[in-house]
Amino acid sequence: MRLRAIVAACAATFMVAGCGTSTPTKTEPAAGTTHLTVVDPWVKAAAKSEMTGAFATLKNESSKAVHIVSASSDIAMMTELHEVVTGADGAMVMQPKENGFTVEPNGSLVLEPGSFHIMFMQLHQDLRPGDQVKITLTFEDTSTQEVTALVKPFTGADEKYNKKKKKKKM
Amino acid sequence: MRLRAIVAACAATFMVAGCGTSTPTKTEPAAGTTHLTVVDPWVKAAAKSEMTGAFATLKNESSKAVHIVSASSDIAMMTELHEVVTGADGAMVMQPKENGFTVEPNGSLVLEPGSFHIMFMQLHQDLRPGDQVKITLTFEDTSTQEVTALVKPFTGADEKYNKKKKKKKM
Amino acid sequence: MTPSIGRRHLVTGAAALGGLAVGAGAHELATRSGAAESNQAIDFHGPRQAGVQTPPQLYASLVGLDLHAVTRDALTRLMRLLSDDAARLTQGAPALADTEPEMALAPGRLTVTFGFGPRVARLLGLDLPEMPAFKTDALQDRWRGTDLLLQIGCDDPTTLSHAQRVLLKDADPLARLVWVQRGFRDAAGASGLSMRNLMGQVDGTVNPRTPEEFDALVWSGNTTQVVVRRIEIRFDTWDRVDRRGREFTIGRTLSTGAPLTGKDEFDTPDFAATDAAGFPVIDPASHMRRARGDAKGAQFLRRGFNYDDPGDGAGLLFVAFAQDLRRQFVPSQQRIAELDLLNRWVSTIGSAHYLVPSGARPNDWVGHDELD
Amino acid sequence: MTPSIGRRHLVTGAAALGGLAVGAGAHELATRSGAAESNQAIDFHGPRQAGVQTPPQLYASLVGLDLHAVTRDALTRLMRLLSDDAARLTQGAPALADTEPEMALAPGRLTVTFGFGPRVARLLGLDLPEMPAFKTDALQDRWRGTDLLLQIGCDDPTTLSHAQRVLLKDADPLARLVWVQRGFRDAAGASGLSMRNLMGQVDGTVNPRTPEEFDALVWSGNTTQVVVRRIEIRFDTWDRVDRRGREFTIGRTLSTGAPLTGKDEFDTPDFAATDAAGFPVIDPASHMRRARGDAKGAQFLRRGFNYDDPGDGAGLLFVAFAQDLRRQFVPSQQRIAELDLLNRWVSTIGSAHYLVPSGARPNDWVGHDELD
Repeated sequence: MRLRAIVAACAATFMVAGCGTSTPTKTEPAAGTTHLTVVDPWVKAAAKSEMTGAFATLKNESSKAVHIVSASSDIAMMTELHEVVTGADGAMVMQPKENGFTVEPNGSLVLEPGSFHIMFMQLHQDLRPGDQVKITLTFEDTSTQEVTALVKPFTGADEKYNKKKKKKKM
Repeated sequence: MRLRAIVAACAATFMVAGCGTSTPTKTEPAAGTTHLTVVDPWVKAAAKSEMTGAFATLKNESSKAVHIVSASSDIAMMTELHEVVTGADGAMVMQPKENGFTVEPNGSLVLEPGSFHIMFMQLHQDLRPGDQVKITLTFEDTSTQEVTALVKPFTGADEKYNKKKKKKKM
Repeated sequence: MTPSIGRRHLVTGAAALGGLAVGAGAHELATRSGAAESNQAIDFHGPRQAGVQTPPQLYASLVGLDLHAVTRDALTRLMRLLSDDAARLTQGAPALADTEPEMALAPGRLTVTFGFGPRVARLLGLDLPEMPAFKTDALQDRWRGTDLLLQIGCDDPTTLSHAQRVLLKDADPLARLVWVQRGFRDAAGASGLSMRNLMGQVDGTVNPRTPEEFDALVWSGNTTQVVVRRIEIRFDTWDRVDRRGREFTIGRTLSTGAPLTGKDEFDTPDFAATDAAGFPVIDPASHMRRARGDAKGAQFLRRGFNYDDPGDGAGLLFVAFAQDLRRQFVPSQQRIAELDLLNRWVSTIGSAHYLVPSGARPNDWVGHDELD
Repeated sequence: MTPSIGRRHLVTGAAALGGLAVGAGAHELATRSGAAESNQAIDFHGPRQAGVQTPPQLYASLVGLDLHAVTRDALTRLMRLLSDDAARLTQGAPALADTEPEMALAPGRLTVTFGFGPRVARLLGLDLPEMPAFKTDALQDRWRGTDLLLQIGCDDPTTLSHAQRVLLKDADPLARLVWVQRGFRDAAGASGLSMRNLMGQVDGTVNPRTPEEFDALVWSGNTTQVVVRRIEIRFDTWDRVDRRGREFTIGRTLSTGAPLTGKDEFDTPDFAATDAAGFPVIDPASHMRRARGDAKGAQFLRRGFNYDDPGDGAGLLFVAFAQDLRRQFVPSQQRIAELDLLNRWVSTIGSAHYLVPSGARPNDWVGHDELD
């Protein structure tokens, strides 16, 4: 079913290629309760009205499961917790994760392109490379945790900079 | 007296800059007696009718002194054993070494630019880079030893070869 | 061609155009075994940036960038991105969204040092002296000063290449690449002496070496200044100068790097010593004599690299760090421009200078102190 | 300016123009202390040239030269000179009349391997196949085939730079420099896998490794053939391909280099394996499938280097040694030119091929066997 899966994933144009999530830095929450350690949070740059996603590794260092029921941010009209599943026809489909994300006791959940992620739809503003995005995670008990994620560009390196190339300002 | 010395040495236009004489290869004599081990023999490239010099390290591995009384080669009208000495006015002067070269028992004599060397005058032919020159050393007892020396060019490396540069064929 | 191949081609093409969706987690990364002992990580975070007091690596890429817009907003975003990349890559970890995460795993003493050029210094109200014109300079616009300097140093050329690509990709939306100048030094441990440049000279003898000397000469609080000069060597004529002529020009013995009045590289030169004829042993016009500042506090850190670019010349990437370039570097360079035997064989064809801002605290970025 | 300075300037000027006279003996050379353990010398003399079966060094300079005159006389003289240089420099000794003898003292596994191009092969009546045109090639004249190849490999970039300068100075009267292509690999010991190229791929997995494999695939008596291709990578679009797309294109897992049907880099790929939907796990158009020869004796030695030239692109210096390029390399390249998913992101912009003559006996020079 890989072929169809790839085709389906292509529809999700906000997603980017590859990502190493090995991790030297941790972002401690700026506000709210600390349910999880959020490692390597980032958001792909996108223009106003478009959609994009947030990615990170969520580590639960406690002895009980942690349930994220929703996420929100000022940057977008809609924020959803998404999963990618194999549909009845064998194709992979992105869809809201109905019961939210569960991070097992002493476990971790990787949010990454093509898998679990936080999806922002109808952005209120451009998300420019180097901006920081605040995301609020809401847990089962209605407590919240705030995460600050870096907005990463995704452009090719300019290997032949001496030759003329059009540049866009962002 | 260094100043004058340098000026005097400048007159010896056949000589080249620097030379490492550390030595991985030995040239065994092709003919004659083996009085000496001749290490790293080389001759500077030069055009017909000009003069040039031969350089090497002469090692005497025997327990008695070896005396070279003369050298000869087909390449030149005249071949002399030269030394560089400090003259009465303090300047360094090149001159034929009257009693030839002496290599002490278990010692060695370095023939190098600015010091002892074998000098060829009025070359019969161009000595082109990569040519080989046969030199016959004659010893006190009239025995001889033949040495084959490589002709080395002395030109700068062409660091900017993409720019046009005049080239001479040799 | 079978139908299945055709369909798959379409898929791969779509991936190329659309940005396909599946990433690799850290768990997929192969562990590198047998890493060389020298494959160390240098701390990125700290009050001062790495890459100054750090012993020089085998290779360096100096990258000059111009901001598309010289604004606090653009600079902040750029420094956030590049600091995040540098913090990870220097520790042997992939950058966020790294497309070749495996190429980040051998840090090889990677350091990334950032400098702010004159336009940025003015924007931030930071003190960066003007660089006067030196009469011997033959500057080419392609090696001019820029808004930003990235000094990327590494012992592993593959890691260096990857780090440079990551940094340039992230810089691309905010800044334009003006130049890359790549250099190299002796292999670590190959010589007990200071670096030997391509003229055969031992280079950097009077450098500060102790932390106290660095504090006195290089650091101004947690910042420093750096000048990058591209010095081309005219080898075609230099090759015709013999050893005595070279040593006379430099004022040092080539083999040991010792002053002509001494035995060891670090011996203090005796400029008053004369030979039998009454001439100074070290010529007053020799490079060492002219470059050397006698005043206390006039020395600075030379941390340069050789360059040798196929088809584009060879020479020295002179990289000097100083508390105050005006007080330390400029007088030395002015003496050289006035008179130096070495000028016959070298030309400075590029010059750029920068303020090196303080280092980043953990979870922060380089330049935050200066931008606040 | 004092009179003495003025006079001395004249002297130094004369040295520059006239070629001054005083040389340095070996006794003046500083002993390098603390040399790295890896700073080994590789034998130069032997029946086969070094630099083929030698484990690749960290850096390489590939140098293409054209003879001013394609004659036996010129070739003999050139090979005498360059062999003499290489014999010394590879052992950590200065060349004859070396102007920077101290820069030769750290051999760093230096090897110099010579190749003879088509005009030289014709001159000597040696068998070197014509290279057919491949339809995907986008060859640029500046990277064309030449009369001679010097493959200079070294772990120390300063030693490499010096060796290249010595060789080019000695070649200058007899040959014209056409190009230098410089490349690099992972730092030695940084990875337990084969070299990783800049696309993140593990490269060279099916290489011969044992002496028996080298004898069967690479050596023809004491000679071999080599093809040098400059393969530019289009990173701007490759960067947009995700890991699954990349692995699909290559046919291997990026992290481990294993075939998509295996776990380990050296696992044999199972081209018949299919997934649940019946598609081959390794796509028939994948690079691995297309490049790989199934016939016995169809493999060859890939001993390439990455390149990344500031302002002039990045990619792979594909260097392949084979007993017979026609039998081993050409069919593989023809399959790739016909169909290979990877072609979308790479272009071969340079191609040159050479016969690698047998090695030199002590006191002899490379090519003597072929010239006799």
